[in-house]
Amino acid sequence: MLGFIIQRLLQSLLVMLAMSALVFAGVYAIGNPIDVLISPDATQQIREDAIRHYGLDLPLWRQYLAFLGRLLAGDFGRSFVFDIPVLELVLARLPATLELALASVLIGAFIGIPLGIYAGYRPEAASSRAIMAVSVLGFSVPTFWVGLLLILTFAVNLDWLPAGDRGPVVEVFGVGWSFLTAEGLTFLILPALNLSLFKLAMMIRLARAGTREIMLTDTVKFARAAGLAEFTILRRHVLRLISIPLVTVFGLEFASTLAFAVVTETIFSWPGVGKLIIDSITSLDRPVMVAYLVLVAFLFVTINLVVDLSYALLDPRLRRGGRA
Amino acid sequence: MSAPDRQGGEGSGAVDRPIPDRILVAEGVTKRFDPRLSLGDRIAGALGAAVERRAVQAVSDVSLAVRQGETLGLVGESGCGKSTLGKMLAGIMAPSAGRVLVDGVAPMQGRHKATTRIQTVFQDPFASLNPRMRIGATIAEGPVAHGLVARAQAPAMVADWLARVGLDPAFASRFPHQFSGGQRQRVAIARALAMQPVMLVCDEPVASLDVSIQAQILNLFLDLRRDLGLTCVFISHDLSVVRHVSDRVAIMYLGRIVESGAAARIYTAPRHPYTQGLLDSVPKLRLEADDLATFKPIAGELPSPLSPPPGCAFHPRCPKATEICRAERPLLTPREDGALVACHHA
Amino acid sequence: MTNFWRIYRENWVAVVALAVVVLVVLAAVTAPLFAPQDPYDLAGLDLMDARRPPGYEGSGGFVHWLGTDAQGRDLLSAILYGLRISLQMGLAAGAVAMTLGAALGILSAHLGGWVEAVVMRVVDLQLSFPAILLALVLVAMLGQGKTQLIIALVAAQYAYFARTAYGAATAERQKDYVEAASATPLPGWRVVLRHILPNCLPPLIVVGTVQVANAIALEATLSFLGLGLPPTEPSLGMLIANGFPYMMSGRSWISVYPGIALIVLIVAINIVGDQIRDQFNPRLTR
Amino acid sequence: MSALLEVRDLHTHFFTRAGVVRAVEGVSFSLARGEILGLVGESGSGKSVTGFSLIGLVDPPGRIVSGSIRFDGQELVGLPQAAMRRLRGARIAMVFQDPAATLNPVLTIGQQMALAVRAHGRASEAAARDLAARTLTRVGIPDAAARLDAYPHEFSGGMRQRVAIATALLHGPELIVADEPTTALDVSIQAQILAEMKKLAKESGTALVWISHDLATVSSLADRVLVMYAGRIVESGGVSETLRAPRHPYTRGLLDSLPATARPGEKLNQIPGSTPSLLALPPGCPFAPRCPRADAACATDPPDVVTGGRLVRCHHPLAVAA
Amino acid sequence: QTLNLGVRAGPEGVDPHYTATGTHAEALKHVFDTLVTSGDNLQLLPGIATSWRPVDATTWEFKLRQGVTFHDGTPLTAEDVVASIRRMQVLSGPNPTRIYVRNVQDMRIVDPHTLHIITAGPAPTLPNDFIRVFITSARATAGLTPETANEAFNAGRAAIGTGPYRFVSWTPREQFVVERNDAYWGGRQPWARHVRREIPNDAQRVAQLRTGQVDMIVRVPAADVATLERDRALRVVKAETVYVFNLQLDYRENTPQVTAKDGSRLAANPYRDIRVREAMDLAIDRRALAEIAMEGLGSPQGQMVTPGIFGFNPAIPIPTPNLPRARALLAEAGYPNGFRMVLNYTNNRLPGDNGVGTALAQMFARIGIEVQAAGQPAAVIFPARARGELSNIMAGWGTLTGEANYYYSANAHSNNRELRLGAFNWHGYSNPEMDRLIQAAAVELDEKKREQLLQEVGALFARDRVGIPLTAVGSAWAMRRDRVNLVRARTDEDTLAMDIVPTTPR
Ligand SMILES: Nc1ncnc2c1ncn2[C@@H]1O[C@H](COP(=O)(O)OP(=O)(O)OP(=O)(O)O)[C@@H](O)[C@H]1O
Ligand SMILES: Nc1ncnc2c1ncn2[C@@H]1O[C@H](COP(=O)(O)OP(=O)(O)OP(=O)(O)O)[C@@H](O)[C@H]1O
Ligand SMILES: [Mg+2]
Ligand SMILES: [Mg+2]
Repeated sequence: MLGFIIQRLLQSLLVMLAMSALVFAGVYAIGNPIDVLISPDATQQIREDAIRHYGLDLPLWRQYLAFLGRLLAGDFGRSFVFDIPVLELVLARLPATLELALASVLIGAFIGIPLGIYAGYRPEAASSRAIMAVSVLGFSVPTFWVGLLLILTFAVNLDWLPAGDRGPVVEVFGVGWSFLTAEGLTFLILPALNLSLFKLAMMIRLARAGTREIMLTDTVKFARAAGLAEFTILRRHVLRLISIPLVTVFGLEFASTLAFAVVTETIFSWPGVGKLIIDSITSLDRPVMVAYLVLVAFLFVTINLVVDLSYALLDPRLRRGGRA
Repeated sequence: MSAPDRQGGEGSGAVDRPIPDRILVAEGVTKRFDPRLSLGDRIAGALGAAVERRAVQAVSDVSLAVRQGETLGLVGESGCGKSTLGKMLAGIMAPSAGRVLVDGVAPMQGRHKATTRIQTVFQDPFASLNPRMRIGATIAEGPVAHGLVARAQAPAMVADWLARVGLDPAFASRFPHQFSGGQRQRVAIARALAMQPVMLVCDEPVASLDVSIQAQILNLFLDLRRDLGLTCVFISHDLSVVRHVSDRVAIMYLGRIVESGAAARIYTAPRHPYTQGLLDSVPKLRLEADDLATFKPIAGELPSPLSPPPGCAFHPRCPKATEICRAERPLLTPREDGALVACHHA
Repeated sequence: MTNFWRIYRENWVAVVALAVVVLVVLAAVTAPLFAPQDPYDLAGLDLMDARRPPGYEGSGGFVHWLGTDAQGRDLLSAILYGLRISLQMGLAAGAVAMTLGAALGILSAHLGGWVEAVVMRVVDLQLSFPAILLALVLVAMLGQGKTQLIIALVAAQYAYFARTAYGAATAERQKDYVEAASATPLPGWRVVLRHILPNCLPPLIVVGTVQVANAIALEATLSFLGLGLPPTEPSLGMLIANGFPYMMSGRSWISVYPGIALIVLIVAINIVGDQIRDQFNPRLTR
Repeated sequence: MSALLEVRDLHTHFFTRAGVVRAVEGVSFSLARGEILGLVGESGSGKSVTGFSLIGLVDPPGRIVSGSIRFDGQELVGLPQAAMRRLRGARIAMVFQDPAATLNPVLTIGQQMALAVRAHGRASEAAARDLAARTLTRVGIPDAAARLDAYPHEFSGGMRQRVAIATALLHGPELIVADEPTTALDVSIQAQILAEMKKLAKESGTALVWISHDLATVSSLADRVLVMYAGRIVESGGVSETLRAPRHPYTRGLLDSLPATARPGEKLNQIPGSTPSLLALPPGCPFAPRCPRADAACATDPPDVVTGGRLVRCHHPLAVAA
Repeated sequence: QTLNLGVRAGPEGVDPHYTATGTHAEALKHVFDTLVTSGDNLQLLPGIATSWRPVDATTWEFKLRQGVTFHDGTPLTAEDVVASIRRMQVLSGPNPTRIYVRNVQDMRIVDPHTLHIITAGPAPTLPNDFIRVFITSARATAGLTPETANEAFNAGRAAIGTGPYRFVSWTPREQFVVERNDAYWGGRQPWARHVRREIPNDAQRVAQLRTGQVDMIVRVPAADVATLERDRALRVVKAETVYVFNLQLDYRENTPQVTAKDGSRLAANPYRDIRVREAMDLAIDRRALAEIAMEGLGSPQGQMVTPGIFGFNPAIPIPTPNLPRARALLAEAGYPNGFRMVLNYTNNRLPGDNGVGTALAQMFARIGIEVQAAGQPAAVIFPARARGELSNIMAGWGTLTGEANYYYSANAHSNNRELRLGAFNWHGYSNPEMDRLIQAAAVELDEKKREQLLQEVGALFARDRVGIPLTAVGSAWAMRRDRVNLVRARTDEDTLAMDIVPTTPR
C-alpha cells in the first residue's frame, strides 16, 4: 500500500511537471500580453520597460525555469493586471467555485444516484423511461443555454431568485461561504442547478447501468434466495457495489465541474475562479492563467490520488497488496 | 541439483541431437511470474516498509520427454501449473529457466514463437475463435500466412479439414456464433491441424463441453491421432478423460511433477500419496444400491503458490508425512517398476 | 445485422431518434436544394431584414418562417446550413479522434511496456483534465477556423477513444482467440489488425456516437465563449451565441430556434447511442 | 410420510425476442423430508430453471406459466412476493454454482450473514454474529468467530462455498436447492464439500435438491435421481437402479459417453448430434433425432411409463435387464 | 443611501497611478481628484488646479485650489502635486500612467499653491494630459517603493485622496466600495455609500437591474435598449461617446490576408490603390450600420474624432454609399471581379463591434469582394495586429483626451521610434505632408492655430483614406426610476456617482 502511494505520488509529481510545462508553453503561444495591456499611445520606451518589467524579453525556457523556481517557493507570480500575488487572487475566489462545484455535484449525487438506481432496478417502467429521458436531455442541452433560460424564468420573469452574483457570505475559518444563510442559498440555487444538470444526467446513467448489471449477478440472486427484502438488497448490496465506479466518476466529475464552472460562472456572474480565468484569457493575464491551470491540474492530480486511495477503502480486494 | 539427477529415466539421454522417437524434450523447465516492483514499492522497501513480492513459481524444474506418436497426459488441480507448462512446451511462453526442444529446435526465438511444428488447442471453444472472422478464414489464415498452402488452394484445404473433423464443408463461410460448443471445438482442432504440426498441445479441450459432446470430441481426437500419427500433450483436470486418451500420465502438484508413468499403472497402483488421494476424491459411479458411497477427501486445501510449504509441498495434507517431508524436498526418482515418483515414503 | 435492426426496432423512442438523425443528416446534405437562401452568400443578405420575427416577408420576396437573425439572414436556411456545419465538425472531429484514439489505445495495449505507460498516463491526465478548458486554451492558441477548431475538439476527445480502445484491446488481448492467433504463430501486426481491432470496434462505435454529440455541444459552447467558428459560417452553436444577446429583449427566436435544432439533434444522437450501447452489452440482451 | 415438496406439471417459459424458450416443460416430482434428490442433465436442459422455479426466483423475461409447487402443503405458484420472501432463506434455501460470484466482494462475511439473519426477524448485532459463527463452525470452518470480519476474497473457493452453504443453513431450512455447488471446485475440495453436505443433511433432516451434470457425483450422494432433457424429465427413480439399468435411451447414452465406463483408448459410445434448441422443438420426443431407437411413433409425445417407483418417458424404453 | 452600480469592469487596484486604463481612472475619480478635470464633453475644467497658463514655450503655470484637505485631514499643497507626478514618472506596470507626464522635465514650487511645470519642448496638450494626474497624499505615500505601493494602496493605508468619497474596500473583479467624504471641498454628496459591482456579462447586467440587485447599469446592450425603455420601472439614458468604429487597411507592399478569388496571389496589395480604398468606402452604408447593426446606438461618422473634440473638422462630409461608383472604381483599379479578403474585427470589446463587422462583410460582398469575416476577441486580435499578421482591422478608437492629435500622432504619422510617433501605425502609411502637419500641431501653443492644423490633418486623412471612419459608438445607461437618476451622461462613458442623484422621494 505504501509503495502504491509513493508510486502515485511520484507519478503525480511528474504529471504536474509536464502539465506546468505544457500550460506554460500553451499560454505563451496565445500571444504577447503587452499588446493587450498597454495603452495605445504608450511610447516605445514605456513598452519596452513593461516587457522587461515582466521578464517577457527572456527566452521561454528561462521564463519557465524562473517560474518553476518561484513555484517551489510557493510563489505563483503576480498578476500582470492587478500586480497582486496570483495565489491570493485565485485563493480568494476558490471557495466560491468549490462551493458551487460541491453543491452541484452533491445535487447530482443525491438526486441522480437514487433515480439511477431506481431506473436500473425497473428498466422497463414508464417512470424509469421518463428518468432516462431527463438524463439524455441533461446530457445534451448546452449549459450556457439552460443557464440563460433559468435566469429568464426564475429571476427576471418570476422574480423568485436572484439573477446572479453571490450574495451574502458567512465567514468560517476566514473563508466566506454562502450556503450558510438562507439568503446566500437563494443565490446558490440557480447556478448550482445549472451546473449540476450535466452531473445529474451522468450520475443517473452510471447508477442505472451499474444497477442493471448488478441486479443480474448471482450476488443479488443469492441475497434474494436468503430472503432479503428488495430494499435491503438495493441499499446494502447494490449501493455498495456501484459506489466503487461512482466514486471515481464523482471525483473526476467534481474536478471537471470546476472547469465547467467557467461557463456557469460567466453566465451567473458568480465570483469564482472560472470567471477569473475567462477574464484573464481576455486580458492575457498570463500568470493568472498559468497559475489557474496549474492549480486545476494539481486539483485533478490530488483528486485522482484521493479517488485511487478511496478505492482501497471501498473495495476490500484492493486493501491488501496495493494494486488493482 | 545436478542434471542427471533430475532427469531420471524420462529425460535422460543426449538431447542436443534430435532423437528420432523423442519429439518433445523439456529439461528443468521453470516458470516464475515475478511482477516487477514499481519504483514506489522499491522506495517503500528502502524505507523499511514490508513490500509484498507477489512472485509465483508456476512451474518448477520440470523435465519430461514425449515420444513420437505418444500421448502424454498432464493432470493436476487448478493452479498447479498445467497450462503454464503447456504454453512453454508449445512455445507460446518462454521458460524462466531450462529449455524446451521440439524436433531438436527451441520453439521460441526471443519473445516470439518461431515454429509451426507444434500447435495448440485451447479449452474454451467460445473464446478461442475470433467472433468476427468466418471459420474458413480462421482455419486458412495460418497456413496461408506461412506459405503452407497457396491462397488459391486455401478453400479446398479448408473444406478438406472441415470434413475430416466431421463438419459440413459448406460451413466455411459461417461465423463462430452459428455453431455449438462441440462444433467450435472441431473447428479449433481443424485450425491446429491445418498447420501440419508434428505435435499438438491440448489444454483442457473438453473441459467445457457436455458429456455427450465431450464423448464426440474424444472420439474425434482418438481417430485423428490414429490416422495422422499425432504426438500429443493432453492437459486435463479430469482424471478419467486423461486416462482414456493417454499412454503416459504425469501428475502435477504445485508446479512440480510428483509422479509419472504408464497410464494404466498410475490408475491402478498409484505410488504418490497425492495421486492416491486424488483418485480417491473422485466420485465414482455407484451402480449398486449397497455400494457405500464413501468419500476419502484429501484433508486441507491447496496451499497458495505465493508461499509454497517447505520440503515436500504436499506434506501439510499428507497422511504419511514425517519430519523429513517437512525438511527436504523429495526428488522425482525412478522406481523399480519404471515409475517416477517424488516422495520420501513411496 | 438484420437481427440488430430487429432488436433496435423494439424501442420506438430509439426508432424515432434514428429517424430524426437520418432526417437531419438528409436535411443537412440537401440543404442547398431547398433552403430559401444561401446564408453564406453575404451579397444575398440585406441588413434591412435584420431581426425580423417569424413569418416576416423580407426583401428577398419570400417568407422567413423562423424569422431572421441580426444580419438579416433567414433563420430557417441558417439552421439548415448550421446543422450541416455542426454535423461536419462533429463527424470530422469524431472520426479523427476515433482513428487517433483507437490507434494509440490499441497500440499501447499491444506493445505494453513504456509505450503503454507513457501513452496511458497522458490519456488519463487528459481525461481528468476538462475538455472544455483544453479546447478553450487550444482555440485561443491556434486561432479561428474549422481546422483549428477540429484540432481543438480532437485534442479534447481523442483520450476517450484511446481509453476505450485500450480497455477493449487489453480485454480482447487476453482472450483465447488472440492467444491462438499468436500461437499459430501469426505476425504481430496481423494479430492487431485482423483480430484485435475488429473486436474493439463495437465499444468504439458507441463512444463515437456519444462523442459526436459531445463535439457538437462543445463547439456550441466554444462559440458561446467567443472562440468558435467565424460568424459568416454559422454553426448551430454560433447561431445560438449570436442570438444570445436578444434573449432578454423578447427577440428570443434568433437563439431559441437554433437551440431547439441543436438539442433535438444531440438528444437524438444520444438516444441512438444509448440504444446501440444497450444492444452491444451482452449482459442486457435477452 | 407426506411429501415435503410436490411439483406437478411445472411449466416455466422465457419470453424472449427470439421466441418462447420452454425451459421447463411439464416437470413433476415429489420430495420427502430429509430426502436427497439428484437432478441431472446436460447444459441447458432446464435444471437451474427448475431450481429457481422452486424458490420463486425465475429471472424475467421468464415466469412459471402453469403447474403447481406445493411446499409443506402450501401452494407456491402465485404466492405473493412478500410471502415468498418470508419463505426464502427461512424454510427453503439455495446454494449457487460459483462461490466467487455469489458473495458480495465488498461486504464482510459477517455483514452478509447478519443481513441474512435479520431478513427473518429481529436480532441484535451480537446475536446475529453468534448465529453466523455457530453455523460457520457447523460447515467446518475453523475459528469461525474470528473469520466473520474477513472479506470473501480472503477465503479460498472451497471456503467461500462453505460460507454460502452456512448462509443457506442459518435458519434451519427444510429444503435446500443446491445448483451445482461443487462444479467450480477442485476434485479434492469437491470431495470435502460432498462429504460435508451429506453429513449435514443427515444431521438436520433437511431435504436436498442437488443439481449437477455429473452422474458420478449424484450417484454417490442422492437417494433418487431425475434425468432431464430439453426441459422435461425423461427418467427418474432410485439412484442405483436407474444408473445401473437405465430405461431411457438418453440416460443410457449419457452413461456410455463417460470415459470412466469405457476401456481406455477405445472409442466411446457417443450420442450423435447435439442438444436441440428449446425455441423450436418439434412435437414428440425431443430426443428422437439423436436416438438410436427412434421410429415414427416418436413424433408423438411419449407416455410416462411407471414401473416399481421408476418413471421413464419413452415410446421404446429399454428393457429392465438383469 | 447606497448607490449600487453595475459596471463592466472595475479598477485594477486602488493606486490611481498604477495603470492608465479608463475603467481604473473612472473608479478612482471618486477617491482622488485630478489636477485638471474634463466635462461631459471632454472640455477642460478646473480641478485641483483652478487655472493654468503657459509662462513661456516650455513652462506651464498651475494655480492650486485653496482649502483642500485630504481624507486624513491634512491640507493639500504643491508638495503633494509634485510628489504625485514624481510617482507617476517612476512607476512602471503593464500600462503605466507615465505617458501622462512624459512631457514633464522639471517642476518648481513657486508657493504652496503655485506650481511651474517645465517641459522638454513646447507641450500644448499638457493640460489635456493632466486630466489623468491624480493627486495622492505625499505624506501617505512617503517611503513607498514601486514594490510596496500596491499593497499599501489596496489595503487602504495609502489610499488617501481629496475626492468626494473615501475608499472602503476593493475586491478584484468583484466590487469597489466607497463612502461619502463629508469634508469634500466641492460640497456634500447625496450618497452615503457607493458600490461599483463588476458584471462584465451583458445579459447578467441587465438581469440584475431588472431584479433590482443594482440600481443602475452602464452600457446597456443595444439589443435591450428598446425593451428596457418600454419597462415603466426603468429609465434609459443614451449618449454619444468618443469612440469611433473605423476600418484600417494595410499599406504595405505585401499583405497577408488578401488574395485573388481563386486563392492565388495578387500582383500588388490592392489596398495601396486609392481607388480600391475609395470603392470600399463607397460600399459602406453608415446609416444602416448605425441604425440596424448597432440598433440605433451609434451615428454615422466621417472622421476619426467626434464633434465635441478639439480638432474636429466640420467641413469633412460623411460619405454616402454609391454602389455603382464603387464597382466602377474597383474595375478601374483592375479588379472588375473583386478579390478575396479576410475582414478582422473585435467581437467583444465595444458594444456593436460584432454587428458592425459582420454587416461590413455583407456590404463589401455587394461590390464583389469575397469576404471572410473573422471576428475575434481583442485578446487574440490585437497581438496579431502588433505582429503584422493582419491586412485590415475594424475596431473602435476613443479619443479620451478630447484632443485630435491623440489619434493622428499614433496612427497616421509614419512609425518613428525616436520621435515616439506612429506607435500604432502598423499598416505602413507614410506621407511626409501628414508627418509635417502632425509634428507642427504637436508643438503649437496657440490654440487657434493648433486647431487649424489638426483640421488640416483631418482633411488629409479623409482625402487619403488613411483609415475609414464608420460610426460613433453610442452608449446607454439604464436605471431604476424610483431610485436614481443620471443627470449628466459623459461622452467618455465615465459613470460617476457625482453625476447621479437619488430620485427625490414623494
Ligand atoms: N501471467 C501470469 N502472471 C502471474 N501468475 C500467473 C500467470 N499465469 C499463471 N499464473 C499463476 O501460475 C499458477 C499456475 O497457473 P496455470 O494457469 O498454469 O494453472 P493450471 O494448472 O492450468 O490451472 P487451471 O486448471 O485452473 O487451468 C497459478 O497460481 C496462476 O495464478
Ligand atoms: N434469463 C433467461 N433468458 C432466456 N432464456 C433463459 C434464461 N435462463 C435460462 N434460459 C434458458 O432456459 C434453458 C434452461 O436453462 P438452465 O439454466 O435451467 O439450464 P441448466 O440445465 O441449468 O444448464 P447448465 O448445466 O448449463 O447450468 C436454456 O435453454 C436457457 O437458454
Ligand atoms: Mg489451465
Ligand atoms: Mg444451471
